[in-house]
Parts: sequence; C-alpha cells; structure tokens
Amino acid sequence: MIYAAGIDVGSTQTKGIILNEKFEIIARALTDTGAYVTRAAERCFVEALQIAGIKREDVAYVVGTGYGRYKVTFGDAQITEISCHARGASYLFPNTRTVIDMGGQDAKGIKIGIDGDVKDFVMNDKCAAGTGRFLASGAEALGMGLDDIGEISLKAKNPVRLTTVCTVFVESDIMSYLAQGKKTEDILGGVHSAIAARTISLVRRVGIEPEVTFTGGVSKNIGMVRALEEKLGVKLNVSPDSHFVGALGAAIFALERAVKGTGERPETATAQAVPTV
Amino acid sequence: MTFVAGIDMGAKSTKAVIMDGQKQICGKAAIRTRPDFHVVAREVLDLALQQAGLKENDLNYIATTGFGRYNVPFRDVQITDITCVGRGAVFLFPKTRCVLDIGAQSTRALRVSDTGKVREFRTNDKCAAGAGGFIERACKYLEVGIEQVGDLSIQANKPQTISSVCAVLAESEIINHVSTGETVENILRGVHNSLASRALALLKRSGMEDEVTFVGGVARQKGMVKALEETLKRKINVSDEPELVGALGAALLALRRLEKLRSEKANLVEEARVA
Amino acid sequence: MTTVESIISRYREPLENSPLDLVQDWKQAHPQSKIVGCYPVYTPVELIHAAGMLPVGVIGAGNRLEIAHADSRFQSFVCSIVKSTLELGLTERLKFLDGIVFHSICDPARNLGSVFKRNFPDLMVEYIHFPQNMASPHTIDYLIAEYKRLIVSYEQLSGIKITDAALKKSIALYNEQRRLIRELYAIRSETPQNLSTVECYVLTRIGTLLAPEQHIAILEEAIADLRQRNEKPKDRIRVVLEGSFCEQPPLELLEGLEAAGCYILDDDFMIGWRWFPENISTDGDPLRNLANGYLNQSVYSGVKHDTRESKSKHLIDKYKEANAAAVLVLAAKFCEPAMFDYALYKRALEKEGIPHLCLEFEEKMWIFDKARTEVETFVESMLFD
Amino acid sequence: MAQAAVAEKTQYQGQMHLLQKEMMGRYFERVTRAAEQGEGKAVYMLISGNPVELVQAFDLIPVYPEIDALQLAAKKSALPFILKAEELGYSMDNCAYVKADVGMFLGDRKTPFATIPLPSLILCNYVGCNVYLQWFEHLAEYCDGQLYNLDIPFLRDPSGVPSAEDVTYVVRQLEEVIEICERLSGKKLDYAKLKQIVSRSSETGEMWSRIKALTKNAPSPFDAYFDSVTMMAPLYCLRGTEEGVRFFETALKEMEEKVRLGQGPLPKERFRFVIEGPPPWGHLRTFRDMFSKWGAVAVASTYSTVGGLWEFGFRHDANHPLESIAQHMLQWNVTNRNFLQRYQQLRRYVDEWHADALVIHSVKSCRLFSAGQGDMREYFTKELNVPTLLIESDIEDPRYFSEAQLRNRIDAFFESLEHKKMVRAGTEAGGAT
Repeated sequence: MIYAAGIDVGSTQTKGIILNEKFEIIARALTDTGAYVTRAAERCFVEALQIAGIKREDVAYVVGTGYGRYKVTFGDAQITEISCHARGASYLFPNTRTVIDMGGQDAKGIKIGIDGDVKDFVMNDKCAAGTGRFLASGAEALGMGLDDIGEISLKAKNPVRLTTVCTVFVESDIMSYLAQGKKTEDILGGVHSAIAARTISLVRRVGIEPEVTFTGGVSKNIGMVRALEEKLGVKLNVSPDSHFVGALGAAIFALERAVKGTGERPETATAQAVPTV
Repeated sequence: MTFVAGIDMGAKSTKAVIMDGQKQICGKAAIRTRPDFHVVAREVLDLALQQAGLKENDLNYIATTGFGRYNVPFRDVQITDITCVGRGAVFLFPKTRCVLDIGAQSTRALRVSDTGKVREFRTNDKCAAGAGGFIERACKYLEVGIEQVGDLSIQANKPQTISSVCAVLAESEIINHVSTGETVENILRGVHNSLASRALALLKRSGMEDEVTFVGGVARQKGMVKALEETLKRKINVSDEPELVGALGAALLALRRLEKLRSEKANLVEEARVA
Repeated sequence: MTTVESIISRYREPLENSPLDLVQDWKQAHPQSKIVGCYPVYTPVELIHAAGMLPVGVIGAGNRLEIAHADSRFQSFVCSIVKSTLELGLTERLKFLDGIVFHSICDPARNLGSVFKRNFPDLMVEYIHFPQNMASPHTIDYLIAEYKRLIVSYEQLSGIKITDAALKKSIALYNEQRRLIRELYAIRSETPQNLSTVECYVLTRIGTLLAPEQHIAILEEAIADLRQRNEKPKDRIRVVLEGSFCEQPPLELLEGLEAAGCYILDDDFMIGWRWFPENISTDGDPLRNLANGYLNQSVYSGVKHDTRESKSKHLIDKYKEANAAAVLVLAAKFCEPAMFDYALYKRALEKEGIPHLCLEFEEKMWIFDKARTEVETFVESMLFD
Repeated sequence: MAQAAVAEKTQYQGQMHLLQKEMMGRYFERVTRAAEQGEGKAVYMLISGNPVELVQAFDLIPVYPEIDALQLAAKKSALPFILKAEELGYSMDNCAYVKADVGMFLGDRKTPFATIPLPSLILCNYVGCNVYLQWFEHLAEYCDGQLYNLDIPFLRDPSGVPSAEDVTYVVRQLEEVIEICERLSGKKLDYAKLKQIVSRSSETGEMWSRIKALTKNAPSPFDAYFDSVTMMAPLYCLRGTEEGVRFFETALKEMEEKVRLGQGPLPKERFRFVIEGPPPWGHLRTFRDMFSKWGAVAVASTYSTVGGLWEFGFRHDANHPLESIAQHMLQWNVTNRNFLQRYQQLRRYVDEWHADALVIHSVKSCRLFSAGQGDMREYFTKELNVPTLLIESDIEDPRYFSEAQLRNRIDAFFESLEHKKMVRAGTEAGGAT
C-alpha cells in the first residue's frame, strides 16, 4: 500500500491530509499554525499519521503548500496553494471551472481547464480586502467570535454600506455605525456583502464559469457562502472538507509523484540556476 | 463645591475622570466599550462617582470626548480627543510640547502650546495604519497575551524589521518572519519599532519639539516606550495611567468652560444691577 | 417665485443618487441631438455647444454607486473618480452619451481615456492635450490647431458645421452662465450665513448637467431669492477651500465641515466649469479668444502649470480677498496633482503664518467621522484659547 | 527556504556591465566636479524622450533626477529621503521617485555615486508623465532656478502619429531652448556639431535596436529587462558622444558572440517572458532571482523604451536635427504614446520575440505606467489568451515591496506555465492530468 501526504501551512491554521493509493482520504488533521511553523507542520503530520494509523516511513511522498510550505522540512516538494487548491477542488468537484479561495491573508480566483490544470489565477491586490482578515477585523470590532458572525449576518434586514474595504479602517467604520445605533446583524451583513462584492470583482478577472467551488477557511462561513451565491447568481460547491482543499491537492500531487515514481518537483527541480559568464 | 467630569469614549474602552474646582482628581474609572454607548457612559460615570463619593447632581459640568462623544446624552459639551489629550498631557507634564497618542484604532501626534492648546496635529492616514490594534493582532499570531508584550519585546536581541506601511501587509511580514522561524521577542520588538518609526514620522510632520509625552493605552507597554525612546532619541514622559489622559483633558476643559460661563453670568448680573 | 430651498429639494437628491439622470429631461426633449460628456477639469464646452450638442459634466458617480467592475481595471492606488467613471461605463449608465472628452490633467485620467476607447468602441472618445508651456508665444497657435482638430471630430459626430457665428453665440451664453456663478460665489463670500456651501454647490453643479439657458434662468431666480435672505452670522471660522478641482467631495462631508464650525468662503469645486474670471471676448476670431482665455485668463488649478506665476501666490491672494482666517486643503485620496500642490502650499502658508489643515476625502466615502474629528479639533484650536 | 536561496544566487556580470560601470563612473565624476569645483553647468532633464543632443551640443552636463532617485533606491538609501519629503507635506501616495529626489536635493545633494550640482537650467521635457511638471516645478521653487516647460503634445490621434502642428510647436520650443542654452554657455549653437551629435545618436539607435533584436534568439543572449537597464544609463547620459557609440559597439559585439555560442544569462532558458512596467529598484536582485529560479528570461520590456523606442525603426536624422529630436520626443518613446499603443507594442513583443507569457509589474509610484494595467491584463488574457501575471510593488519605496506575496504569485504563475508545458509534452512528463 502506498500513502502520500499533503501539508498546508496557512497563516492561521495548518492542515494535513493523507491519501491511500486509491486516492481515498484516510486522515485529516488540523492545528493552529501559531508562532512555531516547523513544529506546527510536524505536529499536524504526526496527528494525521496517528489518525491514519500508519508510520512515517509508510508515507512515500509529502508535499508542502501554503505560506509556510518551506517549513515543511520533512516534505519532498513544495507547491504553491494555487496549484493545490485547483487540483483539490477539481478532485472533489470534477466539473469545477472556477475556484474561489478565501484564506486568512489571501483571496484567490482560479480558472481551471477540463484536465484540472490552472488556466489563469488572480490574488487580491495589495489592499487585502476580501480576505478572512477583513472578516476577523469585523468580528473583533464587534467583539464577536469569527464562527458566529456568518449566521448573524444572515439576519440582516438592511445591511449597511462600508466606505472602505480596507481591513485596517473597517474597524473604525464599524465603530461609527455602532455610534449611529445600527444593528449588529446589519453591520455584519454589510461586512459580508462588501467582501463578497470585492471578491467577485477579483475573481471576475479570470472570468467566472460554472461550476464554481468555494474553498479555504472562510468557506466555512455560511453568511459568506450566501452572500457570494446571491451576488453571483449561481450555487457554489462547498465541501465539508473545503478548508482542507489545499492540503488535499498537495496530497494528490504527492500521490501522483509517488505512484508515477517521477521525482518531478515543480520548484526544487528548477531552482538550480547557477553562475554564468 | 465645584465638580466636573470628563468622559472619554474610545473604540476599545471608555474612561471617566472626576475633578474638583482645585483640579484635584477625586474619581476615575475605565470599562470596556460596548455597542450600547449611553449605558456604558452611565456605568463608567457611576463608578467614578462612587470612588469620589459623589452623586451625579454634584457634578456642575460634563465634557465628553473620543469617537463616542456625541453618544452621551447627559453631556454639556463634546470636544475631540485630540484637543483633550493636549490639555491633559500639559497638565500632567507642564513642559510637554509634543503629545503622541496611540490608541486602539488611531495614532495621533500633536504640537501644543504651554497651555496645552493644539498648535498642529497629524493623524495616521489610511495606508499608514498602525495603532494598538496592530499589536493585538500580532499577539494573536504569536500566541502571546497583550499584557506580556511589553516585557517580551524588551528581551529582543535581534529585532526584525517590519517595513510595510499597510498594516495588512505588515501582518503578512510578521507571518513571514514566523515562518522563517524568528523568535517571538524579536518579532514583537519589530512590531514596536515599526509603530515607533511611524509615530516619529507623524511627530515630525506636526513639528517635533521637546518634551514628548506619550499617552493612550499602548503607552503601558514597556517595549513600546523603549522603542520610542530609541527612535526619538530622547526620554519621553509617560504617566501611570496613560489611557486616562483624554478623559482628564476633557475634565480640565469642562472646568474652564464652567468658569467662563460663571464669569459671564456674573457679568450679566453685574450689568443687571447697574442698570 | 422659486426659492433656493425648492431648487435644492428638487435637485439635491438626484445629484447625490445619480447625477447624470438630470440629463434625461433634455435628452427626451431633444431626441435627435447628441450629448458629449466632459471629464474634469477644463473643457471648452463652447465648441461642443456650437455643434448643437449638449456638453455635460461627467464628474464621478458620488458615493451611492458600488464599484464592482472598475476596480479590476484600475488598481487600489488609483483615485475614486477614475474608477467610478469607468464603472458608470461598464454598467451601461453612459449609454446616453454620444461622446466623451478627457484632458491632459493626470496620468490615470489619460489612461482612462484609452481604456474607454477599448471598452466602448461606439463612443466617440476625444482627448485634449492642454499646453503646459504658457510662456511661449507659439503656444497659442498650437492650442488653436488643437481646437480645430476637435471641431472636425465634433462636426463629424453632430453632422452640424460649427460656424464662427454659432461659436460666438455659445461663448456669450456660457459667459453669462459663468458670470452668474461668479455672482453666486460672491454672495457666499460676503454673507456665508445666507448661502451654505451645499446650496452653492448644488446650484453650480446642476449647471454641468442642464442646458445653459435653463441653468441661467435657475441662477437668476436663486440669486434674487438669496438677496432676500438675512441670517444671523454664527460663531464659525472663515476658511477658503482648495484641492477639490477634479474629484468632488460628498455633500454630507461639506455639511459636516460647516457643522464642525467653518464658513467656506471660496473653493475650487468644478473649477473647469467656471474657469474664466472674466468674459471671453466675442469680437474677432472666437477660437483665438478661447485659446487666449485658457492661456492668459483662466483660473489656476493643480493641473495647470504656468511657470509665469506661483500657485501658492494665487492661493494666498484667494485667502486674503475672502478675508479668511484659515485655509482648508481638501484633497482627494490618491490625487497626485492636489497632493503635490499641498507640499508647496504648506511651505508658503507657513511662511505667511496662515493656519491651515489638510484633509483627505474620497468621492465614494460614506462615513465622515475621521474628517469631522480633524476639523473639529482644528476649529477648537482656533476658537478656544 | 535557505537551501533554495543558495541555489538562487546568480552572477549576471558581462564585459558590457563592466564597461558601463567604468563609463558611468567618469560621467558621475564630471557631475561631481560640476557640483564641487563648479566645472561646467548642469541641465536637469527627464528621461522620457529626452533631448540630450541639444545639451551635448553646448557641452552642458545632462543631469537626470530620475537616475539619482533610482540609485538611491538601488543602494537602499532612499527611505530616509522619502520620509524627509513626507515630513515636508508630500503624501504617502505621491510618486516616491520625486520624494526621494526632493529629500536628497534639500539635503547635501549626495547620491551613492555623485554629488549633484545645482541646475543652471531646469528643462522639464514634459513627455507623457504629468508628475514631471510638478517635480520640476518644485525643484525650481526650492532652488529658485530657471524652469522651462518643454511641452510635448501627447499622441492622441488614432493614427498614432503627431500632427504637423504638434511638430512645429515642439521645434519652436526647441529653438527657444537653444536660445537659453546659448545664454547659459555664452556661445552660439554650432550647427555642424549638433548634426554630428545627432548622427551619433542615430548610430547608437541603430546598434541599440540590433542588440534588442538579438533577444529574439533562443536562448536570449541577455535579459531584456534586468540587463537592459544596464544599457539604459549610457543611452541617456552618453547618447551623442563618441564614448556612447563605443559602449554600444562593445555591447553589440558581446551579445552577438553570446548568440553564436548559444549562451544566455541563465544556464537553461526554460521560459521566455515579456515584462511591462519599471523594476523595483530597491530589490532588483531579489526580484530577478524570483524569475531566474524558474529559468525565466525577459526577452522584451516596455521599460527599456521610456527614453526612446528604436526597435521599430526610428533613427535620428542628421539632416533634420531639430525635427528628428522633435519626432523622438513626440512619437518614439513609450511614455508619450497612449495606453492602447502600449498594448500593441507588448503584443508585438509577445509575437515577434516568441514569449510564453506577459508579466505586468505594477508600481504604485508611476501611474503613467500602472494606472489601468488591470484592463491591459484583461486584454491579454481574455482577448489574446496570453498567460499574464500582474504583480504589485514599487519602483522606489521599499515599504511597498512585499517579498512573500510576490514570491507566492510568481511561483504559482510558473507552476501553472510548467503544468501547461507538461500537458503539452504529454503524460510522460508526469504530474499532469
């Protein structure tokens, strides 16, 4: 039996997936990234191994992805989360043509070809609007938990309009709305629709073709799912594993490498530029 | 006997200071700001009154400040927190010529006259964010409590640079430092240093002069004070309760206002008598 | 008779919701005639008008329009008016335009012209390069040639020949409109308690959207009504405002500034629609008169760089003429011309010991607390000792 | 990612680079002598479509504040000057080139390479960039210097050709500039000398365009972005001089030799890309390595055409010196061309230089380049199906360079290109499908 693993080290959480050679998920692990990334990756991997009930040496190939991909010291290769999300999404929903990924620091739109390859992608510009951070700031300003705000936002009768999608200034905007006596749910409604709008205008750059699959931590937020669907006018694919999609994609790459036995490592293989002249 | 109150309703916390006619502080309180502003204002004032052993009708004048200054129905006047911290700082440290106020949401630099009147001021602009909130978020990533920050950051041996102006990018820099395995102390000190250098820029834009007084909740963080003193290359004044300076200034201005009104009234009476 | 109140209540709401709707009445009344949009700042509207077309000011979309498409074309560091104008186009809100004119005011506005050309092939997109060498005697010939080039394309669009006679008529008409706007501004400068900045703004802005004849009629009634007003002055500081010559601040912000304790005595809103402080001569060659008007008679702004005189001097004169107490620089976020000017203004104002405050605004802004706090502080620092 | 970092360190030095150092060194000595010993008079000019020939004709010293600004950035010493300018009231959002230069100008006027003399003439060649006007307006105010706005009508006609009136207008202004230079230098214009200088410029243009054509070869002999910038300084500071001609002869020889040997800047050319926009001077090496690591070489760049666009056939004409200088300023540089003309220039690069992709480097400071690049991306991805990457940083301000973000985007982009290659190459490449 061949096993392969994918470890996705994100800005806030680290996710791990182990696949068996039939491309079946036999383990999921999730831990906070925190301040010690190498340890987080290790912790996550060990946890996944335990759940899978296999030993480290049983795993033929490990791919690291996410911001901390180079900290997956036990990894055989690193691949960016764009490629991994594309691969993971089209594995879960084979008809996926567009992926919307919202993580802690980045929002991405990925256009996928029939064969699951990345045709085009965009990431949020410098003003990090449309990321999970924006939601987090919103929640903070209202003194709420990130998990609750989605539900509450659905209750919005007349959502407020936010001047800015600047993560830094949304907090003071929210304060002003509170000062004006606006309802919490209406403010949250506004926050969600602001990000939804901004995210869509981002993803539109690659062209939005159904089916659309929504991945990343924020896809757990029902308010965000609804806001996006409303504005897009299409139903979104959201898997219960949606926040594992990056790790899943990494694991699939890993398994393919392991099975095909090709040591092709997208980055390291090409990183050998040496002095000339 | 004359009593006045200053209430400073900030983004994160609301403070109250009660003062008598001799500018003696006889009561003070601070609680977390909640969406139900009037209630919060009422609560914080009651706490301060208790401490002063007074009742509300002992108060002759109430001045409010902070972003919620218009949300206190029982106020006599509202004044911006920039004007207030100027007065408060000069009251505490009479030689103050510059005031740096780092709150949860915003950073302000003021140049003040010897009476504490604002001569020039600058507030952090959109893309140069960097206030208390930034430190709090850094703490989240680094898994340390906000109360430990100061002591940790002081222990830095190799402070990391965080150069981005945009707080969001600065955060990804933090994450980057984290993912390259930098120590928490060095990153936190980097956070303090970057805030300090932005503060310096603001101070210079409003005209830097000695002495500098540092107010606002963040001033409680030793590491921040150290970073500032190094960046500004000078000693800075910090009071024991830097977060109360705004409310204090409001109380002082309340007192001024009250005296002015009384003297006007007196004149009117005088005129009436003469007539 | 119509009062200022009734004019404001008729026009303010549409101006804030979607200014260009105000053009629809004219469009219905003149189904055959063409409409040409004018992007800020300076526009020789007479050339358009003389071709039997209506020049209208496309001066942003205000703060009610959500930007959903344009921000994928223009980055986060580009000013709001560029994005909102493109958004209007991409959401088919400019369908009623037959043409649009851009000018050499700044780099984003110029690139916007090209983006318009590519995205709206049916629209006539013109671009005027206004000369920046005011000192050379050869410049006027260039500008006349540039105006002739425009005339050709306007004639093509309208199918109407532009005669000297028609051009002179248009010049006279807009002379009158500009004269009345100057009168309006004079009233506010002398008795700000009788004419709020928002009223003054609305009365001027509709002139960029209605036929000049109609606007002239409205202004005459408004001015007559204002002569009746006799409000008691409030204890406010008197300021002149500078920096909003292109992107326009939301009306709520202007109200906020006055409520915070300012009387705004003069400003540079829509400066291109009132760019001549005196009438353009209607004798002789009209094109030469217009060109000369720009080179030698037009008001200064952040997008006209005349080496013969310093903008700072202009600003200080404006401050003195209005007998103001302070200068308020109200610059649009990401507006490079305005922000560069501020550096020299600051220098000059400090040399003269003139109190000033620099505020940033965005057309799309919706919440005004930060600006409000800064102005209040500024006012407090001037009123209380 | 330490181990990767080691592999990334690359050396990009050739003869041409060394000769450039030597010649520019002499130029900066001349500039410094003017500042410190008062030898010669300096004329401030802007890079875009610069009329350096006129200045050379009077033996005045061309000084480009843009070069000063980029050197401050390249030597990582720009930030203090930027901050100083912001203290004076310049906005966070103003072009950082200007801020760095103003900060330096108001100090001791020292760059890492030279001491900058005060200007005898501030010649604002307004070629496209509107910021230029205020940049030089401010310098003039600070030093109370003589300012001349040389106004170049923008290419606005659909034909993309300047009108007869545009040309006349520019020539008349050039004549006024000549009068000023005559007063400055105290000598009449030597017309024969001007003709000789202009003919050297056309020689230079000829060689420069041949050098640029060489990158059509695979592998490309040099990087048309990172190595072109080395050749740009001589193009602006030494154009029209014998030294300038010699430099481009040497460069041409070296590059032709590399083509013969099938050598490129990297051991293996895996991707060819066209790049739009100015480079991040403060992090040039880091930025280049992000591409080198993927074996990606720039085969053409719009940035290398700001000072002049020669590769499509323009040459100065010694028989009509002023007219051809006017043509150069009006039509033959990227900054005075409209945005859509730039799309077409890039399109030709992608086709004729056989590129796999387009990279748009969007810099906040230079809105002339960047404003609207989202639409450019739209055009290339949707209309032309050219794989396009848009990344943001800044040309000068280190505070806008976010390494992690850039690396992430660039890696992802080349991963997807590689994936396409694999798919094309079939399954044996592994990984794909």
